[in-house]
Amino acid sequence: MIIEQGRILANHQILPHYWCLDIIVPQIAAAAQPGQFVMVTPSKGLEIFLKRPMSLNRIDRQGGSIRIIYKIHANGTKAISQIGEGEKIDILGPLGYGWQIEQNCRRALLIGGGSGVASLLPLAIDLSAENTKIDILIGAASKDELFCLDEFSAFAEVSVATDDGSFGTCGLVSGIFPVQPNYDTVYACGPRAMLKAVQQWTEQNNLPCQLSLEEKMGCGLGTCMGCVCSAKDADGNINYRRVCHDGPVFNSKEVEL
Amino acid sequence: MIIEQGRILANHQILPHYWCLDIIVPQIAAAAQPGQFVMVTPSKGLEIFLKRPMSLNRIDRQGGSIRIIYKIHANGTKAISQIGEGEKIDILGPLGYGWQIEQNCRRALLIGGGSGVASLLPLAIDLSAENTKIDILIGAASKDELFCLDEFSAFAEVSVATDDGSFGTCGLVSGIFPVQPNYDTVYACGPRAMLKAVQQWTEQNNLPCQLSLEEKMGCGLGTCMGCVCSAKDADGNINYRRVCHDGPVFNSKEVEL
Amino acid sequence: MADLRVNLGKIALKNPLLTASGTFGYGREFADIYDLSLLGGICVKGTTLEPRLGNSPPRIAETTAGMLNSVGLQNPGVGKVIDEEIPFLSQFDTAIIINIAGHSCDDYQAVAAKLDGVAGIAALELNISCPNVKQGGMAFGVDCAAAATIVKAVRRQTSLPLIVKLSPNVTDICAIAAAVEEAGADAVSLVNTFLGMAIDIESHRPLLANVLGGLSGPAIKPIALRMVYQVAQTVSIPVIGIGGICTAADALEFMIAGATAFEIGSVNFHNPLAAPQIITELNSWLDQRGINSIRDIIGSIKI
Amino acid sequence: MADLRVNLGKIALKNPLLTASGTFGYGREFADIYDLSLLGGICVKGTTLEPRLGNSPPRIAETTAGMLNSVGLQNPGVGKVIDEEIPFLSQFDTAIIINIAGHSCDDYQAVAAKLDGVAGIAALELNISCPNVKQGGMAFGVDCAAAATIVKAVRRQTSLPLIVKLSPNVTDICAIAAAVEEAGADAVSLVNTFLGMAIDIESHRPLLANVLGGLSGPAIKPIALRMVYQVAQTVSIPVIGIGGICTAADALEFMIAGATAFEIGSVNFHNPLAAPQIITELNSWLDQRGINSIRDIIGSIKI
Ligand SMILES: Cc1cc2nc3c(=O)[nH]c(=O)nc-3n(C[C@H](O)[C@H](O)[C@H](O)COP(=O)(O)OP(=O)(O)OC[C@H]3O[C@@H](n4cnc5c(N)ncnc54)[C@H](O)[C@@H]3O)c2cc1C
Ligand SMILES: Cc1cc2nc3c(=O)[nH]c(=O)nc-3n(C[C@H](O)[C@H](O)[C@H](O)COP(=O)(O)OP(=O)(O)OC[C@H]3O[C@@H](n4cnc5c(N)ncnc54)[C@H](O)[C@@H]3O)c2cc1C
Ligand SMILES: Cc1cc2nc3c(=O)[nH]c(=O)nc-3n(C[C@H](O)[C@H](O)[C@H](O)COP(=O)(O)O)c2cc1C
Ligand SMILES: Cc1cc2nc3c(=O)[nH]c(=O)nc-3n(C[C@H](O)[C@H](O)[C@H](O)COP(=O)(O)O)c2cc1C
Ligand code: FES
Ligand code: FES
Repeated sequence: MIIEQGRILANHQILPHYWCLDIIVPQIAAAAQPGQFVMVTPSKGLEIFLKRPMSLNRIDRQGGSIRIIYKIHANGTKAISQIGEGEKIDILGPLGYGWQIEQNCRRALLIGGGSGVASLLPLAIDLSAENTKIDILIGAASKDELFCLDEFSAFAEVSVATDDGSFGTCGLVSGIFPVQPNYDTVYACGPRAMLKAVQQWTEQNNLPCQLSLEEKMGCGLGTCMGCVCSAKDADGNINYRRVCHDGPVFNSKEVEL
Repeated sequence: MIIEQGRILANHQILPHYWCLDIIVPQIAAAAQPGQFVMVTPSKGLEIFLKRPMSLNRIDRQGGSIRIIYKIHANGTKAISQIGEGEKIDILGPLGYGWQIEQNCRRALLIGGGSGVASLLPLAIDLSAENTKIDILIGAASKDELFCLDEFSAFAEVSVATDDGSFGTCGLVSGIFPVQPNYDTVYACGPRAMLKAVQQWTEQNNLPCQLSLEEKMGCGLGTCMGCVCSAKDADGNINYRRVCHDGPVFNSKEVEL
Repeated sequence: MADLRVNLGKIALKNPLLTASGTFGYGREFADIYDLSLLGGICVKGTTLEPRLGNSPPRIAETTAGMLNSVGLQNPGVGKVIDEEIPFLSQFDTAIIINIAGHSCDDYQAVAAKLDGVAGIAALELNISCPNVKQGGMAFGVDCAAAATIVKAVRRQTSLPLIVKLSPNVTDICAIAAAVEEAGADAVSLVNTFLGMAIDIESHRPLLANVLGGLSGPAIKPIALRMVYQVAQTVSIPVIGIGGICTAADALEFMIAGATAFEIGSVNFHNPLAAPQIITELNSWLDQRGINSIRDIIGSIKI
Repeated sequence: MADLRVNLGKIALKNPLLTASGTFGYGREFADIYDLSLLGGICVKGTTLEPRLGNSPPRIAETTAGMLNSVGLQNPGVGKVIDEEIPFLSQFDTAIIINIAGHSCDDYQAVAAKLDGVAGIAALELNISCPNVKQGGMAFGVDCAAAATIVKAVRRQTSLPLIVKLSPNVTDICAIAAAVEEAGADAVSLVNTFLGMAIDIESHRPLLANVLGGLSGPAIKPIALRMVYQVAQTVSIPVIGIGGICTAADALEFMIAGATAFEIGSVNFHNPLAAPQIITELNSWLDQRGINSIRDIIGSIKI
């Protein structure tokens, strides 16, 4: 793990509630893997005391930069949106255990909801480099919360569901889960309710599945035991595992949602 | 007293430790008197919780602006120095009881030390409009702490003492107090030790004297009782009076330093 | 426009916002800035039998997201408050709450007796929690028996509703709250300031002349909120929440935790317009959610 | 290069900076970032007899200039700590302090007994102040007699220096400090976290699943500093200052107030490089002022 002073290349609004942040962090970019995340320092000073976890949406190893797509939630993300081009901020990363690409994964289904869609793009890029055929299902509240569609379309067959029907199918993303799924792996990142639906559905259909979880974080490093999720070990015992260190990506069979 | 959202006209460094801030606050400028001060909000957010008291160094009633000259001390003044041109900040003012110009004040002596010099300029301007002859003594650590000399020279005979002798006489400003003073009023603003020396000297020489005091402030409005100084009432009883409300300018005879 | 009225026992408030003692003087300075009739109520500066000089300056120090004060109850004494301040405040349509303090039980009783029957007072707030004077009441506020004794004594001297203001500098604030309820308090308000200090590392001296002072401001909010929640679970009299409230959202946290009303203190220095702004924000927050009355928020915490 | 060495009773530290329990795990993650041998010492995560699951998530909430946690002593148990963590930490030239906790006096004794004679341990830090588990020790830490009993009991089980970590959630921390000194503590460390809470106003639910949690970070510094100052005036054993330290200046305030050493906690999350940066800053602060030894700072407060 690396602490790097990143220089902001760009930080601009892309949708009513979403912003896109490009940061030059050559060492972190060089080491980063799909599904990993970084801790972003929202502002100088102590008022906003903790760093914010943000998934990697793009890893540009050659350009030495990473991209983050973030939703304005409350004070931390608001502060991040106020960081100007050229400014420097502390970035800690790459962190966590990311998406695992099995050998001979011929067909993959990616399911993203809300800001969780961000973390699927580097996965899609790496999968397509392995010649995996990719379908992607995206769920959002409305068309105003959809991003990266064009980028995904370059590698994947994209289907969209919006709660209000303003784009794609009307309803939850679970409404567009394929009826006769035939995938080597399912990858999902999004709100807990969506992940639960994916967990159930993949279990019923006996599909290998990886889930990327979110939890409130203290350190992002694995030291504070703040970010745990409930998990079963090999013997079926319940245990708390650290989302920042043992995840954010878990085998769907391991975690209790 | 007025709360006005001020727009920053300019905020730039003028000396190694000093900055100059021009703010458009038409209502405050219209009401302001020499010797009064404003409370400046150093930054958005709650980390720097209290506003900072700053004397008026220029009152431009026509232009609707005020000028402040401030020394970088610690986090609050550092934050103020980071406010950019065009930004908006909350200004509370004009506050306090300022310099009193007696009728028929033909000769006045102004004594300033460090950042306290700032508050004497509007006084010099108003006195000179009354055709008062003004001498001004300025004390500073070194030539790197001297400001407004040219502006004062337009209205006054200026003498300077620096601790390190890098400008004017070497030593404390008390070293250049005139030997046979002949003034209708003495006005002084600066560090407590300097004010003490002025208080003693004017008492010995039987000169009417006004002192502008500094004390840590909570509200700046007179409500919190945070900013008191020790004062004698008419009967000689000791009492605590509010620097923000009963001062910052006091009759030298009233206050205990 | 949501209904912001709340009842603090017998005291009907037009809204739950009170300004906290010591941060609003006797209202004169703020009356220049906005109409005091907007407020639910005003708790005036801690008032003692005799005029008090207070502690030596410096009395204020800033800390991260907070401040220390060691004012030490400087006030003109209850006589002058009755003659000059209460008549001034009575012009406004808002609940006037007189915060009282003293050295001894006798002191408290005498102040309360003097205030009894004075027109225009909605309630007394008994400050048994001032950390800034040796006998400023904190000694009473950290011991159940002493707290009960003083509440009983003052209770006998006044027909006014009696709010008892609690100190957070205790192991078990619920025990103190229960003791003062039992002793006849009509409501409790909490918290007063936390005893704290700050040091200038260059001079090796405390930043306050008094060495110790009371910490207030957003820094203390999580502890104050916890205490309000615990006390609201314990007593059946109304609870007034105090501690670091800066926004309507902060105030709502205290009300959800069980406070019927709340006081805003140091934020009056940070932002002198805080009170009217919070009242407006409360209104629109409720309206946006279709909540008709703020009374539906009180104690609505879901565990 | 100023002399940063301090003696915590029998424990010689290369510098006064210790990392606080629960904020540094067993050092593994920070060992990737800098050389742990730079540190004066490491207080490991609260260790219990059996492995502990800890509380349900969410366990972390941010507050203004601070944070709440309700981790609840999740740890692998003392056996695994002896087998896996202490050998790892022993590679580094720094004082290893094992923070121990338990449900009962027996628990504490058993953990201490298991650690006695284990190579590589500089001291035990007895956590009688964890607010996050029902019997996590805070009950012991808020009562003089209970605190003394447990210290005496543990004292009999170990030849290691015994640091007792105090809770700030008390009326009179000096009384507790005096009681544990009397009972055989070699040093006291203070403070642990303040019991606090935060509420999500939209859901009306506490932000922590455990409802209450411990407040740490710069917000609490003024209160912690006051307690360290008061305790340093009371006891004659060394005092370790803890609470909101983020910079060398903060650390110096605690040392001026009487602390021989200090621990940094949540700042490790805010800035993972805080420890080496503070050590460097301490050095240059002393050098710039021509102070040869940091020991000259301890208790140098001028009143
Ligand atoms: C591994 C991981 C990757 C993430 N990637 C992204 C991303 O790519 N884009 C994006 O928009 N969001 C992402 N999030 C969520 C993002 O971290 C939160 O939305 C953000 O921290 C909210 O900060 P705030 O100050 O605006 O909100 P507040 O609610 O004020 O934050 C208060 C505290 O809660 C924490 N918090 C709040 N919401 C969340 C959450 N959903 N998950 C974890 N902690 C939270 C904050 O970190 C902070 O400590 C990710 C979260 C995790 C755990
Ligand atoms: C009436 C008045 C007029 C002033 N006018 C000027 C001016 O024109 N130019 C200028 O450079 N300075 C002036 N000062 C001093 C200025 O307010 C302080 O230097 C400034 O507040 C320091 O803030 P800081 O955050 O940098 O320092 P910190 O030491 O971090 O401030 C911490 C707290 O102490 C208070 N404080 C610190 N020093 C002083 C001080 N000397 N007087 C009052 N409060 C203080 C701050 O307001 C703040 O609340 C004036 C002070 C007063 C009382
Ligand atoms: C400068 C100052 C003076 C205070 N004086 C009093 C007082 O006289 N009586 C009292 O009961 N509380 C007094 N308090 C405490 C406040 O009323 C309030 O309980 C405390 O500040 C916490 O609220 P806050 O965080 O909103 O400021 C004072 C607080 C401050 C900051
Ligand atoms: C996430 C977290 C976990 C903690 N766990 C422990 C613990 O296991 N044992 C203990 O004695 N203190 C524990 N503490 C308290 C710290 O060691 C320290 O006393 C407290 O955080 C105050 O210091 P700070 O303000 O520098 O963080 C924990 C603190 C945090 C933030
Ligand atoms: S955030 Fe600290 S262990 Fe995961
Ligand atoms: S600063 Fe509040 S009374 Fe002067």
